[in-house]
Amino acid sequence: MITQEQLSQHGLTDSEYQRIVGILKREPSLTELGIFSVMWSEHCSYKSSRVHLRRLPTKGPVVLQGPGENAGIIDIGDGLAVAFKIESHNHPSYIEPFQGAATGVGGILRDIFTMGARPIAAMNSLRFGPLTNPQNRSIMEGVVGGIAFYGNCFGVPTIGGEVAFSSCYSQNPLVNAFALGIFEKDKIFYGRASGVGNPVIYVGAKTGRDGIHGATMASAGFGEDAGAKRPNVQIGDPFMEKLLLEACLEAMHKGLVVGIQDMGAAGLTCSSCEMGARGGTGVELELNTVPQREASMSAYEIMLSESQERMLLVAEKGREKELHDVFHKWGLDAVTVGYVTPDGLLRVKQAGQVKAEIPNTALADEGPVYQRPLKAPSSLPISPIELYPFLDGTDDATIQKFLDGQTSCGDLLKLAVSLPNLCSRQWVWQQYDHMVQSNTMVGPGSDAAVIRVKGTKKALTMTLDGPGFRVAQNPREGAKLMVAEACRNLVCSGGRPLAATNCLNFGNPEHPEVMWQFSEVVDGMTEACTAFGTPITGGNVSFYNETFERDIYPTPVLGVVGIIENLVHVTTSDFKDEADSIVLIETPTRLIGRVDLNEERALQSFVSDAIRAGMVKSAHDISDGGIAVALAEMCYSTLNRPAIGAAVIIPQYMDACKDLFGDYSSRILLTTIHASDLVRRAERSALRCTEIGRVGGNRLILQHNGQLAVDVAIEELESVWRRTLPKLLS
Amino acid sequence: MKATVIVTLKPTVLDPQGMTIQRSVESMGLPEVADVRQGKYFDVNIADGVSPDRGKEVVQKLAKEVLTNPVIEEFRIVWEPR
Amino acid sequence: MKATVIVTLKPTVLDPQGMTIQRSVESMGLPEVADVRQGKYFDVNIADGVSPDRGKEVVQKLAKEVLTNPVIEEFRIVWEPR
Amino acid sequence: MKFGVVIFPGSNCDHDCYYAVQTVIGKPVEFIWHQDTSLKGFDAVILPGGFSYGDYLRTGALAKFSPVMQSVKEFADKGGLVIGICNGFQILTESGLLPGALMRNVTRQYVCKFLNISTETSNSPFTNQMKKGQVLRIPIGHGDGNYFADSETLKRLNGEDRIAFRYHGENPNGSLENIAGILSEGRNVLGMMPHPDRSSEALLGSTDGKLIFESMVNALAGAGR
Ligand SMILES: Nc1ncnc2c1ncn2[C@@H]1O[C@H](COP(=O)(O)OP(=O)(O)O)[C@@H](O)[C@H]1O
Ligand SMILES: [Mg+2]
Repeated sequence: MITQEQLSQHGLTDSEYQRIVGILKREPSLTELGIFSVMWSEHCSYKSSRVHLRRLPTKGPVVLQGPGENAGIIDIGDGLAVAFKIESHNHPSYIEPFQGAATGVGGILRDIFTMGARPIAAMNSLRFGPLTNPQNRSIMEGVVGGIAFYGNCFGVPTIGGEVAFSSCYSQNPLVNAFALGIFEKDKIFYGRASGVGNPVIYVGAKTGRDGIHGATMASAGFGEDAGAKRPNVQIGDPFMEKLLLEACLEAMHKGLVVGIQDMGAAGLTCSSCEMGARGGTGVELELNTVPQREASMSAYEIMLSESQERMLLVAEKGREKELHDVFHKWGLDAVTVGYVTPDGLLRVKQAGQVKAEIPNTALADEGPVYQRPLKAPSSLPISPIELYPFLDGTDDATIQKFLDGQTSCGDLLKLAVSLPNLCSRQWVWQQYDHMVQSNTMVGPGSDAAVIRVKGTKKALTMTLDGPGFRVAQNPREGAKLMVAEACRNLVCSGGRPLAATNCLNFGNPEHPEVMWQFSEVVDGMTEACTAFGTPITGGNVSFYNETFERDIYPTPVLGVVGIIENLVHVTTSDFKDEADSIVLIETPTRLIGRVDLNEERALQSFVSDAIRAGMVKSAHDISDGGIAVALAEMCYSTLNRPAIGAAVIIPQYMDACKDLFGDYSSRILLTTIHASDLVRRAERSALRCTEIGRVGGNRLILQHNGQLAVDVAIEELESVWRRTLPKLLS
Repeated sequence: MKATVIVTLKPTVLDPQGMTIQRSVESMGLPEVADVRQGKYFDVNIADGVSPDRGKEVVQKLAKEVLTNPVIEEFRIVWEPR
Repeated sequence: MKATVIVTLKPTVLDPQGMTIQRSVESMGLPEVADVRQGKYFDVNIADGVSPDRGKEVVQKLAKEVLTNPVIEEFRIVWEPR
Repeated sequence: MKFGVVIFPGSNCDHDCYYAVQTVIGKPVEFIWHQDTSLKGFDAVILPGGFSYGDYLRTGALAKFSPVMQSVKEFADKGGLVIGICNGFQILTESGLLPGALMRNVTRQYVCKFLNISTETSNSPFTNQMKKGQVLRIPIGHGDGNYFADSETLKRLNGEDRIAFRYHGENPNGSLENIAGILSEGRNVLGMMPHPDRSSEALLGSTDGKLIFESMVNALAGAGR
């Protein structure tokens, strides 16, 4: 007899419980209740988001696999395909930053090699509260350390990502991990249990009482009792995962695998019922055969355990021996824990006794779907810093300096590049191995990362973008900006955007304002992704990002993957040679916090063509911090040269501060020796293109309105820019 | 005044290091080793002239707030006159 | 049969870990802590049925040849009946 | 002339080394599984970077028990060329083929970046294509590269001209005397923390690492291999 208390402990509503009874035509056992509760949790069932996600564009000429599998897959030519996805690990990373972030990386890597792809790149998008708060500092140190620990040991290069700070992320950091893998496009594996009678095989780490109810935890906000939820956190074992990767890929190539799925959230439960549902089959498990780390675990605990580094696969009947040999070679055990059955049921036995019997489709596909109420705010917020998002989360005194016009532009520039939202991220990415696998052409710290594809003339380029502040200002327009900027970043690196993945980090879906934000963001993404021809191939939703009733910014994070057809077109943002001309290209309409998709498209194809025509030496997208900060970034020292200066005349529209630091949409800086040609071409495509200065010297000199606005030694500026994070963090 | 702080993973928390050590010594011919769990060990020296009470207090605080991650670890203090 | 192996850095080898802890301790206002040195701690379980002598031998071998790097570390074994 | 790249459980630069030898240097190369015990037919053995056995316990500490290491010892004793890169260097010190130990970086953080090292001797099968003092731009990626050895050992290494590379400019990990790589007594075993396998192609940022592989090829050719 299930009590009210048990229901609320499992986060199930009365009507959901009635559905369960309706499906089973009887009362569920406690084990069955647990199974339903994780599969019908927000995290696994997408019950609040489904109705909206359906609107996303998911089809396109290059898409081989859209949403619905462990990762999306696109065709990159030469018989090759890439699988990629982004996933959040926000709640675990707040409870135990190091292990939470580490296991987040482990989870997304499993999603990739589950499909048969070898992970060749990782990125991450991070949000923290202001670093003036010691707790935020130690969360950041833990998160970055955990990502490095896992990715470095596993052997995937972490080549990019983003970090931003705002007070809404104190006590609710965001940790979104992206991974991309490559394989031959005819060697894709799916999470399907087919072939009645085929053995169901368990590989990887033993099952312990880890993270039981993790999935339901990820579906509830934090309050006073966050501490009480602590035992949920799992320990990551990247070495075990590396062995799993090699063993799984070897077994796949030997043709021993029929279907395979990682055990992520909701562990054995999720993997078995999803594989059964996708295969239109049943799955019968005998829990006594499941490798266990702790004594006398109940069926409930084994089914809901979230121990890491485990995979479930369905093998060819009769070839178990070969499979066991492959795993044994890698020092792993492969244990037969059940069989594929014809009856469509998930049947869980322990010592022969049936503990649960539920239709797979009821768990995987027939979860509740909610059309939650939406409520638009009476008016959109107007922020005094809407031109300067980088000021978000900084102190009022600093903000005033940018607003009251009392401070010289030179001092403002030094201040700007020292702020956490604009300073160098090297403290973060130098802890990541970003070179392993010897493909990294452009690593962290540029507009977009670039890796060559061995055996071809091609390179892949990728970036993550999530302008939380902009989206909070205007969810629909902010989402469009996000897509535009991500694509602009790829274009600046010489690439052509192909497809996207997304992670939607939002507050409490039971707040109508939050669901309105969610719906607006989906519509904005849909419009922009359609415009740029970058379908959404997958992603993840993280709700309940709130502490003490306070929701975070609506923070979608977009990952876009593009192709560079020829390695010679790889372009970086740093200035190359003395005397090169610096050219500013803008869309005719100047917008703040919004983007004109048609004009943006024109801008991007113009720059793409210029790069392909060999007219561009360096390209840099102007974003937060405006033209002054973008120019400074192009000056800093690189592997190939010391810091180099530039002399520039800032085209003037309004007052100096806005022109120098304002975050206007749709602008790109290029360097070239064909300035006049570029200007002529640009006029033809109705873009504003101006030669604004030249590379050279060791100072950054900006003239504005006939006056000397900035004149600073690059080395000084660069050291200010580099110092901030190392000074704040251990 | 000297103390030793021993920090170990909570008994049910997975210890990949210990597990890996155990597995590889098994293959190198020490099958008798049934189980290894790894922890941290700290020798702490308290400055001379600090009162025993204050010293105990300090080591307690150090162990609890610096040396131990309460989410996954537990500690014990051994007072060694050594 | 259970044993504990404690591995510490030789006194002549400087201990960056310990030093950082030392620093953070001062910054958090525990100046009484004069010095911290970090070592490793291993709980070793010997399979039942192994003779005490063989057990001692095994733990000795484990500590000497696996758990310790003689270039920088030294070890001691504590036999806990626990 | 045949190179071998050993794969330990947890090696993750094995394919990078393989690619550098096969595609960049253009010499025959095969993988060697850590449980194989025969190195017949190989002229040079590469212990690649990575996290053998997860770097658990100590970096390189558990790999030394892999069956292949006994054969590597014998191979080295017979004068075969052995290069250990990063984790490979750690494995060589743990298994006693090279003196000293690699401790945690003084920063206590893993660090991945390009830096400069200076060639301290051209008298070795790994450095015969460089001039003494020649500076190479090459990346590192490790958390335990802090080389330590007692003073006698250091004196010997210096006296016998067995220090192959030192960090030039910044020392990223606190290693004694800025040591980045050392040679065995017989000069046929090299251990180094920096990654020639990540710096042998212009598109990766440097081709300086290639000189090390080319030196090996040159030495083997000279020996009629
Ligand atoms: N925001 C989103 N946009 C598109 N697809 C999504 C989104 N969120 C989730 N999905 C898709 O829903 C499916 C289930 O997601 P998830 O439960 O995270 O998979 P997994 O259990 O493998 O991590 C995946 O195919 C994922 O790509
Ligand atoms: Mg999955």
